[in-house]
Amino acid sequence: MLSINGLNQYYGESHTLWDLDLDVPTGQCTCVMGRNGVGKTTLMKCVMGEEAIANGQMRYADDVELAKRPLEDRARLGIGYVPQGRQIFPLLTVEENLKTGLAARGDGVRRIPQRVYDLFPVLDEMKHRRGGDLSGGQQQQLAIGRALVIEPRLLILDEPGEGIQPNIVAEIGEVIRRLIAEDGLTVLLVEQKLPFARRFADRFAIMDRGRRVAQGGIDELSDELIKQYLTV
Amino acid sequence: MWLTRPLTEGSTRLFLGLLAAAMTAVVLMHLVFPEGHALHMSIYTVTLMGKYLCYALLAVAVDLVWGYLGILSLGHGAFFAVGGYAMGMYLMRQIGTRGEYGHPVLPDFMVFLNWDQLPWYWHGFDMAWFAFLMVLLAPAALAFVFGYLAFRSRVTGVYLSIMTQALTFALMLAFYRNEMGFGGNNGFTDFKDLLGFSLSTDGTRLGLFIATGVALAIGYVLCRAIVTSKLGRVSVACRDAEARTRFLGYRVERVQLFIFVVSAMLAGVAGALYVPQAGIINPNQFSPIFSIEIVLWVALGGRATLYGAVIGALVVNYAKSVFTGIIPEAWLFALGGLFVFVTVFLPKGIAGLLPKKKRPDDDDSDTTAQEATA
Amino acid sequence: QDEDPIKVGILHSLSGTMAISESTLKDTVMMLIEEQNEKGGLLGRDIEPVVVDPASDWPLFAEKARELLAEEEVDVIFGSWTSVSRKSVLPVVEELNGLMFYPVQYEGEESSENIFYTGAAPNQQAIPAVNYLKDELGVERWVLAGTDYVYPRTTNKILETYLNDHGVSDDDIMINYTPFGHSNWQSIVSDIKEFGNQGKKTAVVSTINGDANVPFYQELANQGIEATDIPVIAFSVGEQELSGIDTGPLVGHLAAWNYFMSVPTDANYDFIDQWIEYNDDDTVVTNDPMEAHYIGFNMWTQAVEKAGTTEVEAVKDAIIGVSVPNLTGGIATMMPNHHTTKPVLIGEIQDNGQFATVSRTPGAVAGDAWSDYLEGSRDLISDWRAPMKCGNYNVVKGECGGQQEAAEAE
Amino acid sequence: MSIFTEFTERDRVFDFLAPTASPVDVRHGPILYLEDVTVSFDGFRAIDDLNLTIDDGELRCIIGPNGAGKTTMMDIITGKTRPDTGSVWFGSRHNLLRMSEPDIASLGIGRKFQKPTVFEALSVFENLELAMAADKRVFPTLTARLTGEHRDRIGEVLEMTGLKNLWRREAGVLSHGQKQWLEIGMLLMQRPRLLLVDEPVAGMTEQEMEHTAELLTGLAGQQSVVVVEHDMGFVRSIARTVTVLHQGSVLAEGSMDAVSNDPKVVEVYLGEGI
Amino acid sequence: MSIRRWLTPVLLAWLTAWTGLAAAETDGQALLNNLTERDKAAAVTAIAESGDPRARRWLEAFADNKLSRMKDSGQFVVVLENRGRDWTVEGALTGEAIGEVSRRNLDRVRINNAMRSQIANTLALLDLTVDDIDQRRQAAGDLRGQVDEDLVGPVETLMNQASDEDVREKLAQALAIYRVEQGDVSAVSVLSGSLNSDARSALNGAAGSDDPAMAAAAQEAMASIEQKLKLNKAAETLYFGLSLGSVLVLAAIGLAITFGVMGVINMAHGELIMLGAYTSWGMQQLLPGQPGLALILAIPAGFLVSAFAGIIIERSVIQFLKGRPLETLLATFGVSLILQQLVRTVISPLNRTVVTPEWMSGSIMINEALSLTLNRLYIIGFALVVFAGLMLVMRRTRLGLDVRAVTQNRAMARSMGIRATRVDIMTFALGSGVAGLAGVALSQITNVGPNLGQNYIVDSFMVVVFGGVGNLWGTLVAGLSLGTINQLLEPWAGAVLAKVVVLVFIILFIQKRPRGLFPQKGRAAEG
Ligand SMILES: Nc1ncnc2c1ncn2[C@@H]1O[C@H](COP(=O)(O)OP(=O)(O)OP(=O)(O)O)[C@@H](O)[C@H]1O
Ligand SMILES: Nc1ncnc2c1ncn2[C@@H]1O[C@H](COP(=O)(O)OP(=O)(O)OP(=O)(O)O)[C@@H](O)[C@H]1O
Ligand SMILES: NC(N)=O
Ligand SMILES: [Mg+2]
Ligand SMILES: [Mg+2]
Repeated sequence: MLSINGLNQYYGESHTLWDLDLDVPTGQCTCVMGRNGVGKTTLMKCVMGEEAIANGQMRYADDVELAKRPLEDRARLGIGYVPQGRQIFPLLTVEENLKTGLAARGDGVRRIPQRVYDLFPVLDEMKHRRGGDLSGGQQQQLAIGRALVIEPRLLILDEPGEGIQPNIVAEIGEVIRRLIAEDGLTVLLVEQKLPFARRFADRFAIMDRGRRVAQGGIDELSDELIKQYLTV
Repeated sequence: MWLTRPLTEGSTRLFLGLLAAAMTAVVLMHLVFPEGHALHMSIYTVTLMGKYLCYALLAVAVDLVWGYLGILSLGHGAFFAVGGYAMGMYLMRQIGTRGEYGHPVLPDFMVFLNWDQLPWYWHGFDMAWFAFLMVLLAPAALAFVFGYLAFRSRVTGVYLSIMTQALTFALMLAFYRNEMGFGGNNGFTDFKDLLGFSLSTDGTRLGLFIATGVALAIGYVLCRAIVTSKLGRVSVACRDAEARTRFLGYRVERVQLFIFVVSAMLAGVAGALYVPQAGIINPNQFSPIFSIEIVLWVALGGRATLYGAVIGALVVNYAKSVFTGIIPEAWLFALGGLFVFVTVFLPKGIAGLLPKKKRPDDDDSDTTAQEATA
Repeated sequence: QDEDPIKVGILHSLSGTMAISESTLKDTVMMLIEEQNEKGGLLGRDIEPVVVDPASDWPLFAEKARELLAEEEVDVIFGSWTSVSRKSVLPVVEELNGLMFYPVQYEGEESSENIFYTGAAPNQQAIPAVNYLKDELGVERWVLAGTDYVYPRTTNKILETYLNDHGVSDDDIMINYTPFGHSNWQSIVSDIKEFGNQGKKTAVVSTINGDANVPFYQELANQGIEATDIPVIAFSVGEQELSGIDTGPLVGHLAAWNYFMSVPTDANYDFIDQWIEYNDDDTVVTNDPMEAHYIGFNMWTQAVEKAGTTEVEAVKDAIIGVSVPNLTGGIATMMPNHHTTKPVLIGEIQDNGQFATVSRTPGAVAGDAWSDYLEGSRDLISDWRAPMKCGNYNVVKGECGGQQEAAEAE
Repeated sequence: MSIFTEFTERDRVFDFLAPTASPVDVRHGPILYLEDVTVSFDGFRAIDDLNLTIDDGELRCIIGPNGAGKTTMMDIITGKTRPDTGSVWFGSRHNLLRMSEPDIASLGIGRKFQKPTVFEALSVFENLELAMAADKRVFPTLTARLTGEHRDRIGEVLEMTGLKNLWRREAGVLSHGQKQWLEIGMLLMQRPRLLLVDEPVAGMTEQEMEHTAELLTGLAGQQSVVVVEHDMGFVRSIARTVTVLHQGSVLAEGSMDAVSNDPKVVEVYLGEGI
Repeated sequence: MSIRRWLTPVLLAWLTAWTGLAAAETDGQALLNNLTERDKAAAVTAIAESGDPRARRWLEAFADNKLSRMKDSGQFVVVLENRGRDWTVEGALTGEAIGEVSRRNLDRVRINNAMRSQIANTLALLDLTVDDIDQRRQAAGDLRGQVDEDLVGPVETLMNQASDEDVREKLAQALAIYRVEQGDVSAVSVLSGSLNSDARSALNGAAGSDDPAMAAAAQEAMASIEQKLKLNKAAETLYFGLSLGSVLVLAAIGLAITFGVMGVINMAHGELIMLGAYTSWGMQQLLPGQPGLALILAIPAGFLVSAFAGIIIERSVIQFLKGRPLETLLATFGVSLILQQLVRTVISPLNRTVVTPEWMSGSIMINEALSLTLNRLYIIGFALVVFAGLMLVMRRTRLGLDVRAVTQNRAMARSMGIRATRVDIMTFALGSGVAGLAGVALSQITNVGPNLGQNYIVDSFMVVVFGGVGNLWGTLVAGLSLGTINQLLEPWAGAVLAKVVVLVFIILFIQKRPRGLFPQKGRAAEG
């Protein structure tokens, strides 16, 4: 679904991503891991087009070169994004937050898919509350719900479980699995929590100081790798 | 001492050095070269420079609150004007019997509007020390009352900006009223002398120019001392995350009030020095547009740098003086164009063009915090 | 040396709030200079205009005056409109001993050795206007409405005293001040209407300034106050102001000036034609301050010719007593108090934006620098001829006021 | 590495971490005391008749579903939100409801926010400097000088939070996890009597979580710590007493084991667990 | 009174003529010649009495200052077009077109206010016989205060013959005013409750009369009138307040979009208003003689002109300032300077005339003490319509949601597929266009000149902020309430102090509500 080749990115002068390659196979959940500040979020932003890249390719769905597309096109191409730190629209109501996703849908649907409310009943309950008034975990649910509104083919989740109560975290994992199984969704996940990654991801990739240093099937994620790259 | 700390800084030294050099040059060009010489600087130009320096000090005052405290004051002209009026009242009282009607106490405008005695708030302004004290205290009091109310109620952002605008607008309307006893629209003009020196002599003008330069230097160092102190960092913290600063135990409203009042006093001093050099003070100085212009100088020069404010004030006002003379019918295009150009192409203002000391982002070497300077 | 052109400084706002009034005055002087140059210049030298823009910014007026006199070394300045701009410039022209012609009606109470007041003093506009209303229209109740600044304040003060002296009680005088650019006249006009509804013939004497007039007249029209009910006589509304107003509903309201564009004299028609040609636009209008500049400019050229030099002292002396024809068929003479003689015309607004003259003083009235109707001022006179050479001579005390002292002190 | 292990020794008390002499009076019991607190937003009861006491030196974990009111509770304690009814006491002397945020902070209540909030335009070092316990009135702040001792302290905290190499960097450009650490660092600099820590380990790796756990347990005893977290692994590793909040009031309280076996808690919060 | 003295014979003459005699042509030249002599009043009377069918036209032309005599031929002409150097005229006697004549060749037949009111009265009396009922009522009303001894009889006859109730009542009042002035106590009752000013001044006079019965009756009548007047006064003040308020709303509402919603500190907002005002002037230039149509067309045109200007500003300046909201202040201030001077240079530094169409001028009379000015009434309505329209766009279309999303979090909005650039352009165009609409409306009540914008910019920001940034309802309520407060204060504080007090009020009010009337509450607002 997405294949990244030789990606380099800089913040001003500081080189953050180095010659990065990453494959995200269709219909699977790929989990990116790595310590704080190694560039996971930066990578996601590059895929989304929020940060400009210096060079490299990002081929999406075999034929689209993402690097050449403006930011707005991502959603229309079917990429949903749940950024780190929620990034909900604080002054829009919950419902309005969700509605922002409708613009990108090609099918002209004007209503929020019921599935989103089924998944996160609290969003239905608090439809008219402003996004910014929600509790942290509710906001996180809103951010995920919002990405699902566009019914994406590729879903990018940057630490989606952060701040969410355990039973819902588990449920999010289940939903991801279900979407993958039923709709052929592809997922690119950033996650620090090993149990979650182990249980719901198909593949992993580990980053360190801006480079991808390991990848493979999730069963191949050895203690050694963990010790080497994920502990301080 | 915290006040003299900036004197050890390279950038402040550079600024003071340039200022001193420029002023010496001006004085010398005026005194040494005879009139008609290509390098002669006329007293007209010297006074013009003096006015620019007043504006520069005013701009520094605005930059202090805007750049470092995040308060976009659209009413700083009010403090400038109040300082100016305090000085103007002194100058009016100095006229004495030399007014048109020869009244020993009342200024002309009171005589022909049939006032028979001086309003109470005019008392004391015949004494220089009192008037000069008022130059500091009157703007400070105004800033204190306004700031106390506003900061206590946590008025912030555009709300605060527009309230400062309302403040100066209200004062403008009030000062336009002749009943206020400040000469209405005409304000004060036709000053004769200051501290016994006739205002129409070159010597006095030169003296005022130098005094303004010194005031600017002191104001600059004072502002620098504040912004490089821990209080300066607290004020930046207030600017960026007011609530968070409170949770660290800082009384944000007091920090704001302190800096706001200091800034108002500087503006008052600028106004007081401006009035004898411009020869007039009138309610126009309270007009919201003037206050906006001050902000424009700062933005154009480069916000949150202090020296940028000085550059901005000098550039804009010099441009205005020149353009109104050489392209009287098109100067607004030029000035307007300048504003647009600078914002679009120089996001950090003119100061952004100057070479900047690089601040290393990372510090992978073993430098520890012990060596860090604050 | 003699080949150098004579420099004339023009100090009128070309931007900001006053550009609306002042920019045409700049053009007027430019036109007069052009004409003079075509006639062969002055003293055989060309005249060169030096235009600056003080931008409706009062301190800038002083700065620019200084620039004109000290840097450009102009021989004379034509400039200013508002009193405050004149007050701002005054110390500068006195200090640098320049000459300035000020073309606008003003409040008086001033006489500077270096300024020539070619506009009307209050006795050349306000008093005759009130006389007309009182005597011809039988007005008994008065509304004095003005913008809150010194010209209306002083004028109204003078009128109040004058009306009181003529038996009008304070109950029959309503005074109202509004800020510059006042635009919401609803309640004031309603009050005026109510004030005029008390059975006595009522008139409004308006010293409302500039931009505030359009909404004022608009409101008058909308509240149905017609000239036949409550006439409004204005001192600051001329042809130029009217050109921005739909005058249809205002027909019959009045203005007092020393000149109207509609005055049917050949001199005036010629002047208008010249102005139309200069602007290449036959919808342009002329007005009173333009005539004042016309008079002032001609007086100055005559004085320069008489003195044979542009040297300030010589011109100052030569100009007193100089007479030039005005545009309304009379003669303007520069008086020793630096004011001129002027006829006073009362005109009614017509639907074409012009005034129709309905009354005119038989002769010209000499401008009075110091009003006879103000407390401190009635004892003062001004005479700039030797030996008196004083702008504020106190006839009771028999001495010259402060300015003189200051001059001597230097 | 050796310095780091030194810092993580649980029983060691660093002098700069010792609480400043505080006027808080804990002779008669708890350091924090909430009684019958209720707050509603446009009719929605976010906190409903909440009662809670924290003992001096205690480390308390608070868990509960999203929207249970945990953050709101901290808002109330720190003066950010005023409750509709109820009372909140710090020690037995200070009625927090009568005090402003800076007053409460100077009493010795420090807080780490759920969404990391640091001063983005200031460097990491300066962020810590501002947080440092000191006289925070205007004039003392104006004339304050950074002594060697102060620098040492900041250096130590930089070390502990792993931000040593980033000390000059503007806080605004830090990654999410780095900001979390910086905020923890700021909390340490304040040396508060009571620490309120809202979701400290969100976005941290397992290893960092352990580090944080050690830090917090190290503080307990001298300082009282209230931790809100959704990561059960983390909670389990530090918890002594756990309070479960649900719909604005206490659902259960007790040891971790007791609580996690409480069917109500399992139903509304824990689920099957991962 | 001289007017009465003169009026009576005319009225009498007219009453006799009213029998329907066909008027014959008379020696017009002689009659008109009399107008140029000293006793113009007599000349007018003569013309009126002549019964000449052309008399009305002559009198109207005379009253309008349009009657002139050619210097060379002595022929009387009526001026049709009096602008420029050559004027278009037609023969006064013959009615034939003469064409253009140099104005130097024309000698105006002089007229003044006194004459004009005589003629107006004459024409009004003539109106008492016209078919149009409104004109008859008007004429009857105008007779009040004009009746004197000689007219009592005729007016009484007229009253008895009048078929219209209103005309009869007015004539009765006219008679009663005369009688009260004469000391007739019984006439007081006719006037009691009348709000007419002549009636009131008659009663006022009578209240001070020496006759105690008269004084008591008049005082009683006055008391009931005062009561009514007070109510009317209050209604009037409220109306003034709402109308001032709606002007504020109009001026501010565009800014509520560009500043309130988009966050652009748009100092050029005033100039966008100005462009709208100039559009209505331009339209009237394009459609001479049809001011009403021109004004209506100016509404869409003004919107488009300002919207287009807005787009240019957005594309050329503002798009480069994303994320630097404060700097939009600097740039747009520059733009505003340029626009002002552009208008001065291209059009003129002088104000332009915008004509008020017939249907917008004057006022509708609720009763004799309360009339509502029409132009203001239209503006109140217009403001509400514009507001409602804007509300609809912001609430019911995608644009409203998109723009808020984009301003709150641009990158995220784009990630959601919202085309931020297009949203920016459209929103800025919308706000600017609405400013243009305001300009069209303002052209009806204020100067259309280069300074127009400057006069509204400060007030506009004040209103938006007072209402609560980002809240359109807030802008509406803020504008209307500030307008009303101002008008309530003005009678006792005066115009200047009222404004000062309102400003101080705003400053103090913000202490109570630091985020305006309708603040964004809760966590959301604190971010
Ligand atoms: N806008 C920026 N400008 C400069 N440097 C940045 C910026 N944003 C992030 N960085 C730096 O880039 C590096 C990578 O940051 P990034 O946010 O991608 O990390 P991450 O892997 O997502 O970490 P975390 O697990 O903490 O979320 C960090 O060192 C951070 O300090
Ligand atoms: N200002 C407000 N307006 C409306 N509702 C609010 C406001 N503040 C909080 N709430 C609501 O109050 C409830 C409690 O919120 P709070 O943030 O305290 O939850 P929490 O326990 O911290 O949850 P989380 O674990 O998700 O952070 C939530 O349902 C939230 O939506
Ligand atoms: N002098 C005047 N009209 O200001
Ligand atoms: Mg990250
Ligand atoms: Mg929370």
